[in-house]
Amino acid sequence: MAEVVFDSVCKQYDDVVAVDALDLTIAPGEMVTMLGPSGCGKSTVLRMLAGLVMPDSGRILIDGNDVGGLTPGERDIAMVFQTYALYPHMTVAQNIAYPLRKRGVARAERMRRVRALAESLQIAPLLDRRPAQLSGGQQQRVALGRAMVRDPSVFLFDEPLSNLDAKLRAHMRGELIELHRRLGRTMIYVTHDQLEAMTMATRIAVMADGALQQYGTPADIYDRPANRFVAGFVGTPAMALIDGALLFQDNRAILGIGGLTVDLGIRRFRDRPVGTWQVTVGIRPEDVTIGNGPFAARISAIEPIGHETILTLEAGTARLCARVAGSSLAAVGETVRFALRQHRLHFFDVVSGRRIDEIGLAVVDGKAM
Amino acid sequence: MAEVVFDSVCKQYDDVVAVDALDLTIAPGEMVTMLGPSGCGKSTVLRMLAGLVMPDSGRILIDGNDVGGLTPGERDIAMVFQTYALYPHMTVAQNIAYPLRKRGVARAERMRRVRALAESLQIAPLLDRRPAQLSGGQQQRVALGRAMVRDPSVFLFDEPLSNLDAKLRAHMRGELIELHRRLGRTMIYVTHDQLEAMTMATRIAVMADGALQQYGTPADIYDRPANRFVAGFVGTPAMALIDGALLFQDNRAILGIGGLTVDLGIRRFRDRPVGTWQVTVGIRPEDVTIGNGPFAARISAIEPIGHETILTLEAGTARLCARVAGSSLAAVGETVRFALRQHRLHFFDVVSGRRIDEIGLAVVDGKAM
Amino acid sequence: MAALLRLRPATSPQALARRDALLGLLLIAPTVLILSAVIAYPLATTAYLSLHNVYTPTLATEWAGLSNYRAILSGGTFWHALATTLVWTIGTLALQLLFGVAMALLLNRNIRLRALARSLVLFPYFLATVVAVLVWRWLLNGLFGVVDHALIALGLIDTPVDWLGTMPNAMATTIVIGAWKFFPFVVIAVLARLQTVPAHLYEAARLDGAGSWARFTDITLPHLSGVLGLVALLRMIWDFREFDLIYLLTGGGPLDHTRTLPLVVYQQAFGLNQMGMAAAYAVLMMLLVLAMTIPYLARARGRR
Amino acid sequence: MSGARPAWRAAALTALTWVLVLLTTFPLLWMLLTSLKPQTELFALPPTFLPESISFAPYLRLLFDTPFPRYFANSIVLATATTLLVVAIGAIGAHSLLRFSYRGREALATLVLATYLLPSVVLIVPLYLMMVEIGLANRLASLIIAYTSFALPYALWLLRSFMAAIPEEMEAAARVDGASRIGAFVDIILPQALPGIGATALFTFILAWNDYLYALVLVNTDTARPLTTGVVTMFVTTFNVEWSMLMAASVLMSIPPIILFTFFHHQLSRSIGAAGVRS
Amino acid sequence: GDRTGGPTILRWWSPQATPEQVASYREQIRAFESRNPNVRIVFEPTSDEGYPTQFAAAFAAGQMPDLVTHLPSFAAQNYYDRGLIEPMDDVVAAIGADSFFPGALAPFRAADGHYCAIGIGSTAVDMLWYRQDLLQLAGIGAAPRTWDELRAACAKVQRRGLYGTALPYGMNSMTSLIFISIIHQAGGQLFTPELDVAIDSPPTYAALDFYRSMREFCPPGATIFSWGECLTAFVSGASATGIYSGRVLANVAAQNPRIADVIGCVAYPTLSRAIPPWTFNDFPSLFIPKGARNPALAKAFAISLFSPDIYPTQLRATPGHILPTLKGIVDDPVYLADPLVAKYQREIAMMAKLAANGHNLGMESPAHLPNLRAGEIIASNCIAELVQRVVLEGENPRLAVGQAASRLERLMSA
Ligand SMILES: Nc1ncnc2c1ncn2[C@@H]1O[C@H](COP(=O)(O)OP(=O)(O)OP(=O)(O)O)[C@@H](O)[C@H]1O
Ligand SMILES: Nc1ncnc2c1ncn2[C@@H]1O[C@H](COP(=O)(O)OP(=O)(O)OP(=O)(O)O)[C@@H](O)[C@H]1O
Ligand SMILES: [Mg+2]
Ligand SMILES: [Mg+2]
Repeated sequence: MAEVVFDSVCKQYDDVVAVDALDLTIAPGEMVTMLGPSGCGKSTVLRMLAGLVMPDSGRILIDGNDVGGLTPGERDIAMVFQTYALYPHMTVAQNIAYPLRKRGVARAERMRRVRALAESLQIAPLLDRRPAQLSGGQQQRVALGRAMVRDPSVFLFDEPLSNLDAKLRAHMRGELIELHRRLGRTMIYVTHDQLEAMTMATRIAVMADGALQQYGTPADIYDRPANRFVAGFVGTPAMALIDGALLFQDNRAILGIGGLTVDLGIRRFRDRPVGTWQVTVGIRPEDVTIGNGPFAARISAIEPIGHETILTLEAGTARLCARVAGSSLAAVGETVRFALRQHRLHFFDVVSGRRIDEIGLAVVDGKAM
Repeated sequence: MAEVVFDSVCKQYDDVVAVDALDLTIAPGEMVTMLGPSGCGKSTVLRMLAGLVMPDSGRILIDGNDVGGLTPGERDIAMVFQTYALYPHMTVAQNIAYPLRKRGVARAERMRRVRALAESLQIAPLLDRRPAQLSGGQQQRVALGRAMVRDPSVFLFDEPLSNLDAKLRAHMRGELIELHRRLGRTMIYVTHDQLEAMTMATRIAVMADGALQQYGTPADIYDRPANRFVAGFVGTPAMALIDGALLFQDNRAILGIGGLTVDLGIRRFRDRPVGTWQVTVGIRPEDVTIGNGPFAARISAIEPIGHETILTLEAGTARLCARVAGSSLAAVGETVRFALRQHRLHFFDVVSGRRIDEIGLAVVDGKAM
Repeated sequence: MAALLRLRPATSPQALARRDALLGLLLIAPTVLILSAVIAYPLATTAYLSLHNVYTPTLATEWAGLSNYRAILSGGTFWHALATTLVWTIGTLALQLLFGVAMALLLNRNIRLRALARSLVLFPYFLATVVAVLVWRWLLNGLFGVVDHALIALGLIDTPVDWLGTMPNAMATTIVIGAWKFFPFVVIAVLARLQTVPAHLYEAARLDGAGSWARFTDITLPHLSGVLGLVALLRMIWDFREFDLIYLLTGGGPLDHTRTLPLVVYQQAFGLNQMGMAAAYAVLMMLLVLAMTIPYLARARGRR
Repeated sequence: MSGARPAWRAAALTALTWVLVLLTTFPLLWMLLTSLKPQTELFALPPTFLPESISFAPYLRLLFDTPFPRYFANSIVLATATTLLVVAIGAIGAHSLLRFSYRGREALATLVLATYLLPSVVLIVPLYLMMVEIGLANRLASLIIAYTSFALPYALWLLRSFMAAIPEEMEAAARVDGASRIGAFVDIILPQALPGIGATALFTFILAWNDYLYALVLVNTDTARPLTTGVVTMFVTTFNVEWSMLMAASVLMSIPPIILFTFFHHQLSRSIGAAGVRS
Repeated sequence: GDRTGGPTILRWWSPQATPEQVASYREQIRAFESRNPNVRIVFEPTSDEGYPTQFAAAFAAGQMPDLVTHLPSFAAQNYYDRGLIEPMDDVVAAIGADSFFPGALAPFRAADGHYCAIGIGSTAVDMLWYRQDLLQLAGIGAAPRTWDELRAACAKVQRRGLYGTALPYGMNSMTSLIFISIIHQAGGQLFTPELDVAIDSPPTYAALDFYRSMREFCPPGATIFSWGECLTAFVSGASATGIYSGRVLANVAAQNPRIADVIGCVAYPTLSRAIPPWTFNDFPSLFIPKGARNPALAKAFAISLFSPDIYPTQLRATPGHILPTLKGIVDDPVYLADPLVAKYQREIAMMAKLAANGHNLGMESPAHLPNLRAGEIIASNCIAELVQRVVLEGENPRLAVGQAASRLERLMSA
């Protein structure tokens, strides 16, 4: 277990700023997933921590020690790559044993540890095969084995599951969660997949354009996105983000969006300006209830997923999604009435994009009551 | 719009039977998605239809005409590949115009059509770039453009979105649905992704081991899976499949699974044998209701996904999942009570794996009432 | 080297990066060393000699200034030899590329005994040029040459052909034998590259209505362009400098119709014992090769 | 890639391929046949196709009455040493050009091609003077150095393009696993670059095996003379060409490159097949 | 090194290195070594075509061997002129100037009066070889003596599958050397004794005329013929006559024994009977480079090569081709012990005599000064070029000769 600290770390490639003054402290034993669009710098963060890439400035500390001068091999870190990077000319056993060999562990001991690990990963029968002879899932486990065999203090995963098919992915996700539970090591896990990010993490770091957007528990991220970017990025289908205005009358907040007027009741916001407040309102699909309610909308698309159905609604100029359980009998073009769960709405400053925090709203375990 | 018929089509590679006596009739204008595990023969089906691979036996008809003797170029089919297969040395415009050039369309006319298409696909500013200079989503649209430009009677898609990230995928999914709606052409779409399969299709074809398992509407497939394979394959998390026995007393069916006994009430099943019936019971996560109910289970895992949470339950020797809305306050290890929505249970013959159909159960639009 | 690598631990990322760069330089050092020793020295010597009158066997030198260059550029030999060299280079290079690419395409298909065919076709490249030329002279021999006799037996000709003694036969034969000798080089490189063309592109093109010729011009050829560029560049340089083959095959004849620049250089240096002139010719040749190379390299760098 | 293509076309193309291959190889065949003909049959008119009586005399004379075996041994040493040297220097050089960053890297990669600028006839004398200066004249070492310098630039380019195809992550993984940069190179890059190394080795070997001009000038003693100059000096004079001996020698000379190619060809096709782990 | 006490090493170079010759060199070396136990002689073959390159490099680097044999006399003259090789007067004296055929030493007398080399052998290159059987068949009783007779004979014997003769028309040294002979056989010369260019003269035009007229009796491929092709054309029976040295004898024995008894040779015909035969003799030389590490020993070895017990061995390696320069050898029992030499004793004796009176461009006649540019003139191919211009390209002989003359002048003054 190790604490990992990024202290205003910057990295620039030619004219691309890959990572921009990253400050991030990861507590020992966390399982952090990094989410963010392609090219936002996630891999660069991992690679700097591993020592494969040198930061331009800033310090990286593991358990309080600056690791800047250490080679990757000296940092006591294991990494699983998106492509697995298995050594194609070595057998599975040789692949897993490689880190031990490089650390001078004796042959017999190496064999013993590889065998024990293979048992626990259920790849014992594959030990003599070459990577090319394995299925994707098996390769994935070998890559894991190679990372686990020397019990490093930090594990790094760079989109390890992204090349697997859906079924296998679900299965491996379970195994990784189990691995973290069992070893209790600090892990950082980069992914594109929200389901993975949400289900595996103790904490999520959301990045965009080289900058950290939010760092918090999955519930934090989902229920209290720190800015418009995080709000729009996390959740499937995405939160509808609609520009509007907040007006205050006797401490009652009145929201105007795309022709609709919503009386939000008595609400108090931090940093409230005088007069009208230009805001972006975020509405998650599950916070739209269909059937009756004050508002009317036309259904412009219906996506049945089996256990639930996503309706796309057009209300005035606003476009938003609604999640309904099971199959839906509605048809495209139909008009329905809907309501919003007002206390689950999210507000962001139009200019800065930052979340507008409410005062006096009880937050219990990230779940607004 | 064209009807596509596979008439006992077989294809074998060396010792692998890739497609085994496929009989499938696709009505004009359908959007069919093909689902199935890796290597089940989906691509082979598309490639035979396109004329890239010759079937060993059987016939393929498009609008009643046997296309066996036609080259791919003569079949009036367009295909979008998983890798897009854009011609890397041609500009976007040249890529899109290529099928027209090969059909001898005059230069001016080509330019006109490419430009119009580019407008509608919103890639007009990219026309002079090379594929390598495009993002994944842009490449995808160029590939689409190349398929659309000559207005073929059948579109084939082989996992066209699998290389995109989640956000982009959702967006492109919407565009493809829109495309199908607008053009009304027959489309066949291979995918690994259930969400895609469910939301895009008018009908789904589920394959396994080269054989067609079920062909039906998304609701059919989800609500009335034809066999144990389809049941287990479609749905995330997967339907729990538990072996058990059905006992009949005065037309009441009593189900025994893993130590639990469930009185199913008066039920009539087709082909009921005398005595105990060895069956596999399928239970979808959304058909398990937590809180109270006749059964008790230990929570063995909790996966919060944001708008819902998946609980994994252990009840006796059985293991099943439950879907609950929002975040959950439960903890791993806790014991909870649960109920099953009995009319949504699925039964499969243990030996044949085939669905056991109930008699007299009203089925409205695939939704059991 | 080992000692250099075992530096004390770096103390900062910058030191680590510097150590890395040092290691990189160390790894390239042997290359630089060998090439500069074996190339730079002769290069400088050649430049020096070209400004002198030099008697080859003694290398006794006598300052001549630019007179060698003046003599070369004002005489007809250089220009004629240059034209000959260009005809030879372009001719044989074109044939090598044409035949090399065609053969690679054929060998890339699934044919019977493909591995054997692939080995056999490389054979001309294995053969020492000296031997290859002698074999060809034997094959084309005016009296006992099996080629003439075979052609006569087939009724294609009725008297032996003078393959090497008259124009344009001599140039054509030389070009063809050069192509035969060196086309396997193209085959090896192209064959390796062909295996990396994504199969999907061909399928897409077939769906788009492209026939086999269109697939070749629209997909295969553009994919080969990179490797063909490098191969063509190297072969061009090497063909331009080719000495053994032509010298042994025709000796430059008939008259001077196949006397390329390297033959002129050789004759100047060792026949006429005028090393200074030879060096001046060589320097001019080098400038020509440079002029041919630079556009390619500039383009290659631009692409990267 | 099968498709709606008539089978006769495939057959015709196969036939065409083999016809071309056999045409290309005909000189080899003729060489072999000539080497087996007795002297008296060589100048028969019209020439016989198959030897009327087979004679191994040229081979026996070559092997037992001439310095051919010594030349052969010299050539083997020469070509092998050159190949090893070029592959070793080229591999580390290519790795450096590919995976390290320092100033002038790209320029260097271009500059190495400058080796090919001067015609070899001109390089010879200065090269020989230099070899004398450093005391290597008339030694195999002088040829090894010369060949190394001529094979190296191409080897470098070839290896670089092969090694560029090895994912950078592979090396990163090894370094994270505790390997030094050199360790990762030896353990991971080298084994995977084997096909490229094979092709490079083949090209280099052939270059060293077949050179004539440098061998002619740089080496004058039988103890260091390679096959090309040895054979030509023995059997080709302005007055006469001993065809049977020359052809027999050529046949024997062709054996090592063919063995080498067969070996590396196997390597090549095998490892290309394995390269696609999870593409 | 002698100082280290090991054996003294002598290096011996020669471009004549067929396996038979190398075997005979071994024998000669063994004989010398057995008498001088502290000496080791290493024979190193050099290339026949590429020797100028090798020698240039070796001279430049000071890496010369101790003894060189079988280079043309004009090469020796040229090197000597540049101070690269030792005078050989003492060696000549030790062997005895009188034991040589008269004229055999003349080509090696340098402008300063010293001998720059010794002729280790001689060759009579301009022999007209003919097939007695074929000439008889065509009704020709005697071997041709003039060009007209030769032409007539060729015309008579030539038929499909049999060529009248085989002359070299290629861009090579043979064409140059043979055509120089032809000029002489018309009574002309390339240079005056004072080495002024004299090629533009009637004999040259006559020679060109003759040479062009012979083209139709030669195989079509004669346009690239050089030594090897001319030799095999006759030996194989493809041509009824040929021009070559005594090498024909050995090759007929090995390659076409069927005609061994029906071949004969005479000196090559001349324009008219008034003009005596003229044969090109390239006088294979023996010389000792200046840089030799042990000139004294090298000279001792050189002298031993001419000793009566060793010299015939050397000649027997190429019977009839390399002919003796020492008198009395043709009747020497050791020499005659060779079956070929015995069989063709008459022809060999005739060739030896002709060769001893032969000349070459290095010294076109006894009256000429040594031509130090002879090597360069041959290497420049300007004579072969003259032949090709007139014969192959049909250029105006006057223009072509004029051009050749000016090239010769340039070469002489370079
Ligand atoms: N070696 C490099 N040279 C130049 N630019 C680079 C290099 N590596 C990364 N970059 C750039 O740095 C930025 C961040 O790259 P990084 O790989 O960290 O993104 P990422 O978040 O991992 O993306 P993805 O999700 O696509 O893997 C990108 O713009 C990328 O193009
Ligand atoms: N060209 C081929 N040669 C040999 N076997 C093949 C070939 N193409 C496909 N196969 C085999 O045929 C079977 C079906 O392959 P196909 O590509 O149709 O599967 P798929 O359902 O598309 O799989 P995926 O989802 O992985 O793309 C597989 O077992 C595969 O290995
Ligand atoms: Mg990344
Ligand atoms: Mg597929």
